[in-house]
Amino acid sequence: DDIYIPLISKGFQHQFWQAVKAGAEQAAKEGNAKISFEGPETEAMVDKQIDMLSADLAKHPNAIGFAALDSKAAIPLLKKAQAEHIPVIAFDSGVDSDIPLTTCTTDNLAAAGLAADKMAEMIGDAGEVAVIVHDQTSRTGIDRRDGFLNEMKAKHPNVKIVSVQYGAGDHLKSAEIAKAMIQANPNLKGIFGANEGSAEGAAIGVKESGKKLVLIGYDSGKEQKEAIISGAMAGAITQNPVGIGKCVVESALKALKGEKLPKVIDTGFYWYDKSNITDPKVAAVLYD
Amino acid sequence: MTMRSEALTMTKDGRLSAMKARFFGPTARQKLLAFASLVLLLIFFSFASPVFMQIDNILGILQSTAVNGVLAIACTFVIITGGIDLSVGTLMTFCAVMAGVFLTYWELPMWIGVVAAIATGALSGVVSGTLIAKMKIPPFIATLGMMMLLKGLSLVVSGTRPIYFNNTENFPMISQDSLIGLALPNLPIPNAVLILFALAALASVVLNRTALGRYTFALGSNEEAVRLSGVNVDRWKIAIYGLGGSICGVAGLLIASRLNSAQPALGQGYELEAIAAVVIGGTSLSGGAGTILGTIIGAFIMSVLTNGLRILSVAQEWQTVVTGVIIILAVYADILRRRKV
Amino acid sequence: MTMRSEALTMTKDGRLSAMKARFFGPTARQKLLAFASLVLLLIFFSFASPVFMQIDNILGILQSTAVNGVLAIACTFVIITGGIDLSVGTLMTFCAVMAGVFLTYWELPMWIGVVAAIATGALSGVVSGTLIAKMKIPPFIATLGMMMLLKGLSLVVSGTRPIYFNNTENFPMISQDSLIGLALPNLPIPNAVLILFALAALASVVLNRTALGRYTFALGSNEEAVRLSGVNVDRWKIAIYGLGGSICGVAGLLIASRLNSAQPALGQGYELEAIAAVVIGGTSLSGGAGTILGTIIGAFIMSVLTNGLRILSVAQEWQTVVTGVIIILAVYADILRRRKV
Amino acid sequence: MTPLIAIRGLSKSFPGVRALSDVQFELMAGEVHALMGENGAGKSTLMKILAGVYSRDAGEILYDGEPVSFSSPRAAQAAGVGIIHQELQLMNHLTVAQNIFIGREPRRLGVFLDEEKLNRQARDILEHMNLQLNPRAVVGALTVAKQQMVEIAKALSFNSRVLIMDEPTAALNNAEIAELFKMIRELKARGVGIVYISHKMDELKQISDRVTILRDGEYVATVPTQTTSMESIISMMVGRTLTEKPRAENATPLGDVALEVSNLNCGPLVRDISFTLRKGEILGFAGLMGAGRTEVARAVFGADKVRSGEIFVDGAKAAIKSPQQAVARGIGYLSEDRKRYGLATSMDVESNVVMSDLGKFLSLRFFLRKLAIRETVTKFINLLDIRTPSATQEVRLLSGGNQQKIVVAKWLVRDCEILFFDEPTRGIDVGAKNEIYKLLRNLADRGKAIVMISSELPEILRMSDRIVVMCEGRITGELLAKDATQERIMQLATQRETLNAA
Ligand SMILES: Nc1ncnc2c1ncn2[C@@H]1O[C@H](COP(=O)(O)OP(=O)(O)OP(=O)(O)O)[C@@H](O)[C@H]1O
Ligand SMILES: Nc1ncnc2c1ncn2[C@@H]1O[C@H](COP(=O)(O)OP(=O)(O)OP(=O)(O)O)[C@@H](O)[C@H]1O
Ligand SMILES: [Mg+2]
Ligand SMILES: [Mg+2]
Repeated sequence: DDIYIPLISKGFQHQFWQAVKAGAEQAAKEGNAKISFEGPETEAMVDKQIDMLSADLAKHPNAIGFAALDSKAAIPLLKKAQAEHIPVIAFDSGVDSDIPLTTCTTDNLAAAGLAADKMAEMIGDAGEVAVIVHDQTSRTGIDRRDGFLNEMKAKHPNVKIVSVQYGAGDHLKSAEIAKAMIQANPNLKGIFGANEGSAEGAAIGVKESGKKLVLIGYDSGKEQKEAIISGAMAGAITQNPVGIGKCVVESALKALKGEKLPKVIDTGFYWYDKSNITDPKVAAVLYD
Repeated sequence: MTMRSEALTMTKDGRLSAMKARFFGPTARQKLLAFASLVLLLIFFSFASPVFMQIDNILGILQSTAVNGVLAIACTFVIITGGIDLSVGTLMTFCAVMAGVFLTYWELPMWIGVVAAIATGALSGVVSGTLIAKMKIPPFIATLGMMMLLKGLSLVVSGTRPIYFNNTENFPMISQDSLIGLALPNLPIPNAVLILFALAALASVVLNRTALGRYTFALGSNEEAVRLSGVNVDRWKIAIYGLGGSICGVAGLLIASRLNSAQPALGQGYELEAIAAVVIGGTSLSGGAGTILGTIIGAFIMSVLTNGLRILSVAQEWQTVVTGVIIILAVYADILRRRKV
Repeated sequence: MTMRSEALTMTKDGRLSAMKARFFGPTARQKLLAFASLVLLLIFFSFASPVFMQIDNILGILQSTAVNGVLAIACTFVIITGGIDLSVGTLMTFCAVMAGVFLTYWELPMWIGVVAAIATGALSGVVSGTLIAKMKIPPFIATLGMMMLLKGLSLVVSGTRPIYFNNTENFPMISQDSLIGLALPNLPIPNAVLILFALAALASVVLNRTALGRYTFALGSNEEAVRLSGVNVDRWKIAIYGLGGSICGVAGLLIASRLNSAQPALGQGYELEAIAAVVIGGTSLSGGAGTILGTIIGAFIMSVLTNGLRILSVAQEWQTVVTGVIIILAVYADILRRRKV
Repeated sequence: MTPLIAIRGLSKSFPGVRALSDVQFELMAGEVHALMGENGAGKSTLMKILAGVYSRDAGEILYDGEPVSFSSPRAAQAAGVGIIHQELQLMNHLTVAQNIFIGREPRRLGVFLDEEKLNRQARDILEHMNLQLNPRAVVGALTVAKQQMVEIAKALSFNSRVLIMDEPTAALNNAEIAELFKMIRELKARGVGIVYISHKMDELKQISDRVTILRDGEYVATVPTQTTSMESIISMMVGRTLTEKPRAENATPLGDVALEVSNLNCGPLVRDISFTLRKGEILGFAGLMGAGRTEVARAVFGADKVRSGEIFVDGAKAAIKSPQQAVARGIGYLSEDRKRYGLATSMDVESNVVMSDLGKFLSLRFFLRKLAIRETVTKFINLLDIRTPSATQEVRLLSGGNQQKIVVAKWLVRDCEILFFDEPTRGIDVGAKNEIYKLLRNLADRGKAIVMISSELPEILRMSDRIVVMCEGRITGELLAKDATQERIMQLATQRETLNAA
């Protein structure tokens, strides 16, 4: 029998998740395993994710990859997996429990902090900055927002965050938000878009408004890469979603072989801009 | 193992439906034909995957139907009046958040949280009903406005973060434990499912045997005639929306208990699923006709479909496509059936 | 500066509405009262923020109304027939994706992409119309099914990734450049807005001066009477949904051109905004009455509100609350107005 | 003796219409008081104000000598004022019993409905009215006539002190009307005051004590029925004297066969129907309620799916599967239920009138020719004397009779060769009725072939060249006009199959 490892992610339509999926598929091919990849439509749908986990458990998989939207809500099912000796590999953000054998993750807080440092550096460590986030309640949204905000507060007291708004990762909405922000804050020096849709939308908004300001993005994607090359975007943080996907499947396969796993596997994050975008180390973690 | 659990489920289903037929009014026998689509789906998925009919998966399906089923019951009343309620999803969330406020923030006993959630739902329903009955705002818009209002309020009240029910140890029991499991350890049907069925039975009685139910149908059939008959139409309408709201409160408790938390951002989109279940179950969107049994069947069609496609590991984008097609076909089947009968 | 641009906008608005009053049929004068809510919002935000009435922001509002306005026009036709179209948002996306397939994957000339998007929309509309007219599936369900179907298809066709229009240099011009700006450099109204207004004028002519428009109203008023008058009701209904679909195709082009990409995951939720605009504009959800001018005003109410709240940096959760309340109030104002007249 | 109801100086305006101005009216206990007037005279409006449906602009209403003002139908009903509305106001999805007792359901334990008792009480009422109606039957599946009975039963069940009947007999046949009159006399004996509105003049003498006449929203006179001649009542109504002409013999000879129906079957009420219709002929369809005449017309018109049978138009076999095809072959059908099947009531007069022939008013086959439409519509408004403030008035705001005229106008515009008129004069006042008769005759003289379905025997006898009588879905006989009498028709109309066999 083939080894079957379902991955339950936080979403599936965004490029980020598609890249995780691609990484997982790659690793699965190498390890002769079969995977499936599923995630709810929005990061608010905690119960849908639980249903997905439940359906996947019913398939009696060899192992499970799980990116919890709310780790506490999933605990009863994770306990069930444990009772059935199904190894659980957490990814993206951790599960608050010792059931997962390991967690393939990046530190979103630290990554967003790096974005804040870069932003401060580019605007001369003072001035007004706004933030467009994709989601007000999801872990990734909160961590990236708070990571950025906290770092500014702690290290760059002269940088003022004038507005934080949420655009659901929708390009059009994010573009409108960016325009309104620029309009409302004539002295705005920079915008941080906390995921692909937010960043790319912000880029459109900035372009339409005709202003020049420092735009920092998050995640990767064709448009974002081009914006960075053209200079429309100063740079962006990328996690390593392909690496995350690979890590999940590889860890699961190791666990099935009885290997011991570290508690956390940091897949890392990178700052990329015009200068290093072609650097093979960076290029390897970019995707579109 | 597969065979046994299959047989088991079938007889359970059989007995259940027999009970329901007696229970759910005189047109029930005819309505049982709505099972056709459901049975077809069940048969298809059983053949397509050996996993599908296993007891664990069946329990999973039952559990996953609970919330949508309860919301669909709430919608059924409103839709029979010829109205619609787009706020059921976010209202559910708001009720869950209010339960969280009472239980976690204020650390009150569990029963108070339960009452608070249901009362919140009823209150919000009464507001919708008042907008519709007194201010003559079309139900679609009144409840769309309420949907947004409640979505915002859930975030405001919760401070945009989940409220966990850590102080209330027994809270997860509402949905997750199994009273039946205590008696029959092989059949740990979660309480959420019991609550769904109990609520369905209750709703059916209200719909078919009480004045409220009578006016629900009458309003959907010809509101002006009811008014001219001297009935206080506004009051009844408000009551019906209030009832719908309080049922959403129950849904809020179920989902909060299942997730052991109130997730303030959740809820939008659930209304369409609930309405789809209602219409698949044969309730007419133009009002005047409908049954609770049909709604429950509709809700099961939705959740069996979702689960089955997952079990078959169909690519997610194709799941969406198939679900869209099946919703249309299921309603079409119901239309054909009614044309024949 | 603020004063001047304010005055400028006002006269422009004045001239526009005068033109429209003459253009948009005889009941237009009466309908102009629907402006009340819009004017109120404009006044409020002008006082609340000095930034609001600046020309740049006004242009931004105009631009941001385009997509929702066009979708709302599509919905207006369908809603006047007494139907509803929940698929407009995802259909828009699907049309954008199809444009991407023609222009980026197959590298065909731009006009073919434009035709393809609109034809895709028309085709999908015809499918919805056929489900509704021939198979008698209620519009809510038929278009809900189509909504899901199209959502899935967008992902399938695009391979779950955005399609960029890099081969088609002039593609962003459709929405972003300004023909008016060439003549009047101080007034660079983007083409998207021109397209919106041109489409509105066209739609208004179709609605008020053609057989299609007449049957749109008649179907909403009493479909059976129309059928018994010897009219081929099914054909007209399909045509109306087809027309709505092709207008969604235009919306797809606008959004794709603005984002210079077809974003396959976007679109759901846009339908509710469009429907809200239609109803705020005084079109009755029960069919038989409505105007394009009202719809455009409704769309502006929505976008002014959104923009204003953003300009004021109101917390997002409160934005949602306020939007919900304003939708209800705007419709209520319209109801009061009609009661008086 | 104080009158039960006294209305003084009552006025009411609708946007663009002064429906009532300074109207007075008086009703004594135990009296049947007829309210007469042309279509749009304001009868229904006056009664709706009395019953709390509309509010008044000016004037007072005294009930037992006390000024009252009912804010809702509920308040009026509680005070003992009941009304049977002109337009049916029923809940089609509910049963007969449920409709009758809506708002007053007997309950058990305060919450649960007592369905047994409900049905029992309903059966008692229906039996008392001598009605063959199952209390558990769903109202939507009943014919208009039976629905009308349900309305009456509902109003009677209230034990009101004042009972308003707005054209209660519009859909009833003679036997049913007799039954209703029996009920009315019983009520009268119990001291109930009854307001009776009808356009059937012969009913006045049978049932009413006094008549109040309205014209154009104004009070004209109140006269005792017995001592006043019908002619003078009519002349007070219309403001001029009408001369009712006897049946004019058909001057023009009949033309070729325009329509031949042979062995048509469609549901239980169209069984083996065969008849022919000639150009220039008016063919009357007589029969009791539920005889299936409407169904025959609908089947020929393609509105319902036909099981078997053939239809020939102008001698050629016609496959008619939809109203569209029927109209294309020159067949038109005026439904008996104008609100449900005849009019788009939320649209204006103009749109309705040109609905069946919009193609004629298009340029480039797509754009409306508004001037041409206005011209034609104005012509028909004048021709049929439709009382409307303008061609752009919404149809639902017109009085019932004027709505009926709009349906007629719609089919006149289409200029069909074969026309089915199903109860064309239902709810139409005497003056307008004459106009419609003239019109029908005119059409026939111009070579049109006409089927007139009517439940009013005098009308059938007066208008038809030939009469087909139906009973239970079959044609039981055919009479030439000169051989036809009311007795002969009734005999055929009650010739049931079971009796035949015996
Ligand atoms: N709700 C309304 N809005 C506007 N006009 C109205 C309304 N109801 C009635 N009217 C107008 O008031 C006048 C009186 O109408 P009403 O229905 O009382 O006439 P009626 O005497 O009952 O006629 P009929 O014999 O045809 O039933 C008519 O001109 C009608 O068009
Ligand atoms: N919509 C309907 N659904 C079911 N049955 C119907 C419907 N309409 C009519 N019927 C049945 O058809 C029968 C006859 O209809 P209808 O009364 O129209 O015939 P008719 O001869 O035209 O009588 P009338 O003199 O009233 O015009 C009734 O007994 C009724 O039960
Ligand atoms: Mg009247
Ligand atoms: Mg009839």
